[in-house]
Amino acid sequence: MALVAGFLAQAMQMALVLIAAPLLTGFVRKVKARLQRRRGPSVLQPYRDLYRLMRKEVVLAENASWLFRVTPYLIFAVTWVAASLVPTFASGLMFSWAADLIAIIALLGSARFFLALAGLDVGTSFGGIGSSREVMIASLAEPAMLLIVFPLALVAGSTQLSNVAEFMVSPDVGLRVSLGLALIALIMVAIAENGRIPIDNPSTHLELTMIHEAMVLEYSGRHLAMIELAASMKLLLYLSLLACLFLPWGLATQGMGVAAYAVGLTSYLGKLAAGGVLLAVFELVVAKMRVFRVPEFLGAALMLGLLGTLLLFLSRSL
Amino acid sequence: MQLVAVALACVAVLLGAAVLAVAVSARRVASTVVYGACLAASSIALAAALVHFAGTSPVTLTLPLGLPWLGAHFRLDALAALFLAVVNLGGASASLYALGYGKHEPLPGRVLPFFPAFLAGMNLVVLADDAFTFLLCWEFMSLASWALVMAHHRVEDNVRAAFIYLVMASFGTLALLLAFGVLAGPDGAYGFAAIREGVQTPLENTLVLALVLIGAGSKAGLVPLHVWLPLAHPAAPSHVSALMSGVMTKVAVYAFVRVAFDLLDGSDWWQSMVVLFIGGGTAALGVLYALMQHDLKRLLAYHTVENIGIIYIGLGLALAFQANGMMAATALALTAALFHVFNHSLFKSLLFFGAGAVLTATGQRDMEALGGLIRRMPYTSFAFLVGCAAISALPPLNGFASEWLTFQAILQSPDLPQWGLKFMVPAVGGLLALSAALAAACFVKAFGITFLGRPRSHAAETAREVDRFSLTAMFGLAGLCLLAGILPGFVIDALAPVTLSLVGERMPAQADVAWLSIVPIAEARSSYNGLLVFVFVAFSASFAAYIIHRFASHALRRAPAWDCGFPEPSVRTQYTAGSFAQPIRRVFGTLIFRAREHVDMPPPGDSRPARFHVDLRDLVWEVLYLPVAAIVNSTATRLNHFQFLTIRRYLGLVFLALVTLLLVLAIWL
Amino acid sequence: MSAILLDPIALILLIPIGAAAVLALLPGYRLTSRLSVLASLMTLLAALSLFTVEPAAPGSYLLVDDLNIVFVVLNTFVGFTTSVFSASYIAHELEIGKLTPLYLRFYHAMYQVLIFAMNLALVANNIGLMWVAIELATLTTVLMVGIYRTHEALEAAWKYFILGSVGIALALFGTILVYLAAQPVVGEGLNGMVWTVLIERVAEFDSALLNVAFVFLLLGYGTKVGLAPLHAWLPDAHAEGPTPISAVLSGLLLNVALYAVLRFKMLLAGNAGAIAPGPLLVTMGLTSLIFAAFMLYRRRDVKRLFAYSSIEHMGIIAFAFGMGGPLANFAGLLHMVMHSLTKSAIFFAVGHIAQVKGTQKIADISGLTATHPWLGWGLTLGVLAIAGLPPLGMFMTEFLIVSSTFARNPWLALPLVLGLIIAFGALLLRLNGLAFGEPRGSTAPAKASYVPMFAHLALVLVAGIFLPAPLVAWFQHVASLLG
Amino acid sequence: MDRLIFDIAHLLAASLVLISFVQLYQDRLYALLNTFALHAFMLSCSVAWQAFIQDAPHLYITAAIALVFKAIFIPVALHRIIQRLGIHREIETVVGIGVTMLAGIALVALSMVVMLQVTTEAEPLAREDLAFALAVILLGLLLMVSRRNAVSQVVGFMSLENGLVLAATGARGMPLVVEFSVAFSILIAFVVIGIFLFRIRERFDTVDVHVLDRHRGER
Repeated sequence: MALVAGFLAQAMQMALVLIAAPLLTGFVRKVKARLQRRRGPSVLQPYRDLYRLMRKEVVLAENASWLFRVTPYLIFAVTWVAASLVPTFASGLMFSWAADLIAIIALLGSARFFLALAGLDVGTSFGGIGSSREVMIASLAEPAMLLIVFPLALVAGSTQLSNVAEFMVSPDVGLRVSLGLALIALIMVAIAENGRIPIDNPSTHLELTMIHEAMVLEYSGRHLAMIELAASMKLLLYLSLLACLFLPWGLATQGMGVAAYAVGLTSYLGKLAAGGVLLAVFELVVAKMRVFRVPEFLGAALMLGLLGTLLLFLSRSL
Repeated sequence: MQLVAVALACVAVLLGAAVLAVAVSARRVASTVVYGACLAASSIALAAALVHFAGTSPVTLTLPLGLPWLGAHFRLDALAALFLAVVNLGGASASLYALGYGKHEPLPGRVLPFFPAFLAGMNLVVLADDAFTFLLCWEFMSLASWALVMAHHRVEDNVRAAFIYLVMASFGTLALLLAFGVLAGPDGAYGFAAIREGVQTPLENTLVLALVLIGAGSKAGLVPLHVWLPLAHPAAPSHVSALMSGVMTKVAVYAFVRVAFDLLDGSDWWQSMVVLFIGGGTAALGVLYALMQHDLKRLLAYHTVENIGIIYIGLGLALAFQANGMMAATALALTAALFHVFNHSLFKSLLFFGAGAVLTATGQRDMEALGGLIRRMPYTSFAFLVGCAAISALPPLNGFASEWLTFQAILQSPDLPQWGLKFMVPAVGGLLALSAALAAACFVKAFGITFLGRPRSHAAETAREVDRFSLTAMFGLAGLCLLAGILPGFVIDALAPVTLSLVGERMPAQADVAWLSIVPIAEARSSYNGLLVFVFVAFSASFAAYIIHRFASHALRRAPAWDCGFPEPSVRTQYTAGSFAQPIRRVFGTLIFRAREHVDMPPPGDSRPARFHVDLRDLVWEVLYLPVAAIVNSTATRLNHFQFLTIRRYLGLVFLALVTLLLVLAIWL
Repeated sequence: MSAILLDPIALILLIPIGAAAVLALLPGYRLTSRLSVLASLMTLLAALSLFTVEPAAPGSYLLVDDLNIVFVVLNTFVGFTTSVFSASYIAHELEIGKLTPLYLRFYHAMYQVLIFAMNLALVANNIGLMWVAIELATLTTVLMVGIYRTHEALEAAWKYFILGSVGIALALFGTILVYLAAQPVVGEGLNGMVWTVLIERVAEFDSALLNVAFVFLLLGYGTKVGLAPLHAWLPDAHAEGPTPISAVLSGLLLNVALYAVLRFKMLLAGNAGAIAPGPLLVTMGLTSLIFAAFMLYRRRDVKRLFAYSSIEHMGIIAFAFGMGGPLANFAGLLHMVMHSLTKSAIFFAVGHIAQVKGTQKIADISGLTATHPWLGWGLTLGVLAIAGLPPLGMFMTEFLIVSSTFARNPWLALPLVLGLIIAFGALLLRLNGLAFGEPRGSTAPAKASYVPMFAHLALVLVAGIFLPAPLVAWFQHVASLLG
Repeated sequence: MDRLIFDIAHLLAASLVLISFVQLYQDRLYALLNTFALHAFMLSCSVAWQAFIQDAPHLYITAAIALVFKAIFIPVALHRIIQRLGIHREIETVVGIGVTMLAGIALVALSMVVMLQVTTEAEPLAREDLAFALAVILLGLLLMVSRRNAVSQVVGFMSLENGLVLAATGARGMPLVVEFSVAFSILIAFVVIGIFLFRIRERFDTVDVHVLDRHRGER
């Protein structure tokens, strides 16, 4: 019985991230539009886009290989799995131990790996631009991310997200400088990873500035739909990661029952909304930076992560 | 059943094959016969090694060879068995691959005799149980591989590579020789058994460890002793490159492990800091060098450097924990290192096989002349892709499993008492993460430029898929990469006897963890389940594909790629290896390679093409090796005058010697 | 009379000298060379029979003990193989008219005289006789080095002659001093020079005299050994003489001189008050090793190259004996044997190569393994052997020397290792040029006799992996004699 | 009586050293040859004296060889060669005569010091003789290395060898002395023949002036 419940909870989470992701994207767009004194498209617009894309035929470049066609599904699947391994409304779900934070980062890494390959597949220069810039950013973002993991894991004594989250609500966290640093670093990485302003502009189509868009330039129809969906799930993933690591309040744990789940769900949605608003505001107030400023941006994140770890030792030793 | 005897019999077969090869190398069938023999022998030896894992009591054997009063001692214990398995797995797959690949060899007479000898040498090193036998086989291994590097000796670069290789190799051998000299003591107790009993003073301990780090490191390719590696490995025929990169470097790691964990009794914590530092630096520098390469095989060779760095990080951690008596963590770190040894031997062989296939199909190693091969050689490209994913540490493949374990070991560092280690280990972890990420970038480049995009040369356009043997070898290894990735628990348990015999501690048994997931320390700390991740991904991917194709459109139209308004863009407009690496070069290169970009833009009206070129400098080479060469050179020139003196002057020398000696007698006696 | 003829010691002396007399008279090179080979073979057999017959009590002139029997057998063996080699080599020289039949006759006779002289020096139980024999050997080799009568050859011979004579003179003074040291103890007359007598009474000798004596003997015979800075004659003599003679010089004559040095080292070791000869030998050994190692880099003449490598190896051997102790002495002896075999094998190869290519310039020879596989691979194997790579014999010796030295005195091991690696680099560099790369020069097939070369290399190879127990016991005993 | 014997031997030996100095001082070839003849003559006297006091008749042979061969034959032969080959009459010295003399004195001192360590059990005669012989040998070598002319170097070699004979004869009951001296006479004969054969004019190093223009071995 517990097993079935566990399965259900897990399945629910998978469904949740799948459904909530486009909504979040739509929400952020809406908020931005509002702040720009535009009406903007409806919050549900992303769903409509996805629907339409899926119905369309795929226009495939003549020399596209099988890899090009497989990649979208792969990316979607990997991102989906990764996203559903991050506690959203409840921690300690059935399979949450199947992959810890490091594994989740690596999963996102493999999604990026294949997307970058797809960018190179057709052999146009845009794909090349996109891929090469993407891997450059990733090669800094991933280590930064791992260095953020260190202080968290060391504080909580675990890399298991559920355990970390449970530890974070527990009283013996205290207020720690290193956690603050880690938070800032994580936000910076999240922005970079999701290609938001100031790193990249999700809504640009100016060749020289685009990164993510350049890679997927050749995609159309259902393939594009998969990728868009994956992208928005990634955004969701990072927001829920921030949520469960740094404000894990209201988070239910496995088997607490429907009521707790409901509380968790609402609180989760609340966090998402807050995160979305903040993101929108942030995107409005900063300007996009040159591609070769990005390394400095991420380098800063990396340093923050390392600093967090070192400070941690100091505070521990005190 | 004496397993060690079986292994030695296999070695004898290999040597016999080598001798046979000398005789028959001219015939057509030669390569089939020789490689067949190698395949058989390695498989049997592999079987022997695996059987030994079942019953792990060491078996020894002494032959009346080598040092007369000592005899040649051979011993098969857990550690030896592990590396014997690695060696022969690589050997068997290389032989299988060569059954097809070897047919294309223009000069079989220069490859066939040395290939089995090379295999034999590596087997013997692993089995040797006394210093003399060990070093003899060690140097024999270098010699055989030198001959193989020399196989295409009419190419200038190969000769140069072979020269640098053998000099570095014997430099390393001399270092090991000195190390064993210290261990054996003045009256020459060269048997490992005797050495194990012996006790070293701290000074001796440090000396030995340093010398072994140099000796084994120069073969494994630790920075700054790596310079020969990217020259020599690509120069050899590809199946040999696979052996050198995938297996021989592991034999070097074996030497380090054998001495540092088995022969030496314990070490000091600051020593481990040195190892960690070198390991981290090697990992990061190796991958950065790799990113700058256009030559596919050289790129792979530099990645060997990187992975050796990762392995040494694991070993350094193990030393650090051992020095502080944190045995569980020691076992974890050591297991991580050994696991990575195994993994790297798998995917590095696989990748070199792929490179070899490309080489035979197109005759090209230069990535700038390749491209679009995924359409011409689908199977090769698939296997190569698996290899790329594995070496880039992407889950659920095996590369990730071992690097994940290494990270877990790093996360044990806060319990270390010493501040130096406390601060160093996370930094090394950062380097590890950096090199992992850069490796992914590098293999996007390697695969993308070589196999994707449009063909950049006629050779690439007309490439043909390679023969069945090569494909079998590649797919076999690819399968193993996946298996070891989704079922790491079994590998870890298989490594337990090794860590038990070396540090007397093992990782918790993984077999009885639920759902076949792996747990380094405790469930609560961290766990990972490759199988589940794999299943989830596969399931959800196929689920999505099914839903869409079932309920949404599956229409598809082929159309020209978006040309941005310039029809029929030439293939030159694609991104090249150089341009792909440009952003990363901008970020790291200016500091590490003193990278300088020169643009030669002709003035308006001038019809000559604009030129852009980058010059990179290898600082290690310039700072360390060129000066030495210069010193030797100038000394030689200066001393050379002694060849042209007059007889009177020579007599003067004699006279001087005489007077000096008499003075010595007169004054000091 | 018959007793003498059956006595192997007498035989190894009588056969060569007799053969020399005959060869000096006979015309026709086929016959003479065959005869020379035959004589050398008989000498070898006689030498081998030394093992079988129980040696008579040492007379005041001749002696066979465990130490010199090793040398004698090695000497006669290499002498034999070299005579086989020179048969084909000299035939070629005759064809291209580098030598006239007259000189050929002279050559074979002189060759036998040389063998005789060296054997005599080895079995002499009398330090005076030993000196005479070595001088004789020197003179014969001088004549042979000059045999081509080119300016370079004469010049080399002249240089060799002058330096050799001075060395000989110094050695003689040393000998006289030894006698003077012995005379008060063992009384006047012949006894004062009889080796066996000296060695048993040495403890009572005047040590100060012995010291001075050893200095002179070391420098005198050291000149013959070719230890730096007394080496000057060696490279030119090797380079300009006929290759068989280079082979014999490197393979044997150096050993004979070294043997003399060893004898006197033993003598000094027997006297408590005398200086320890070890440090002297070690110093000169290291000097020669490192000096020769650097000199290897600038060589352009292939025979000079290997001549310098002989200096290098003599340095190593001297170093080993200087270190002393069972391990090092054993290694030193073995290294000497290995070096003789390998170096003569290399010179066999080089001789044919030079004949095929018509030059000794390294720059004009390349890619031998492609054009002349046998010669090329033979040379490669030989060079790898002297470079100390396994599974060839010298790896074992260098292993023992280096490891035992480092365990006993690290600071001595460092220069040793330095010299080894530097020499290794140079040899390998040249080898790459000679044996590999695009072939250069004539590709005409070589009319060569590969048997001697590969016989030697085979021995070296086997010795590197497996040494028969009796031989080892023998060497260990000798090593213990050397103290 | 013993005293007298000793003194005469001592005198003769010392005179050899003295003449070696005189040789160092010479700067003309003919003069050098004459002094060498004197040197050899003194040697033969000393050897003869030794033969007498040790009553070892075979030493008279050595003395005879020294007298006939070295004191007469060789100098004459060298005279001829000098005329025949038209060798310069002056001796080119590497360093000045004075310096050479100083070095010579130093060498003599050195040989004394070395030999004085010899314990006194060795009979004093032998000991003194040895010191002188060593001095003569070193001076001979000095002559060889400090002169540029072939002939003077040969002379140096021969006086070195005289020192050897002195030592050998000084050693009481030394066997093979005659053989040694014969052997050395052969050596010297070779040298002289070589000089004549190879047309060695000024320099010792090259067997023919023309060779100097040709490439030498390695250059």
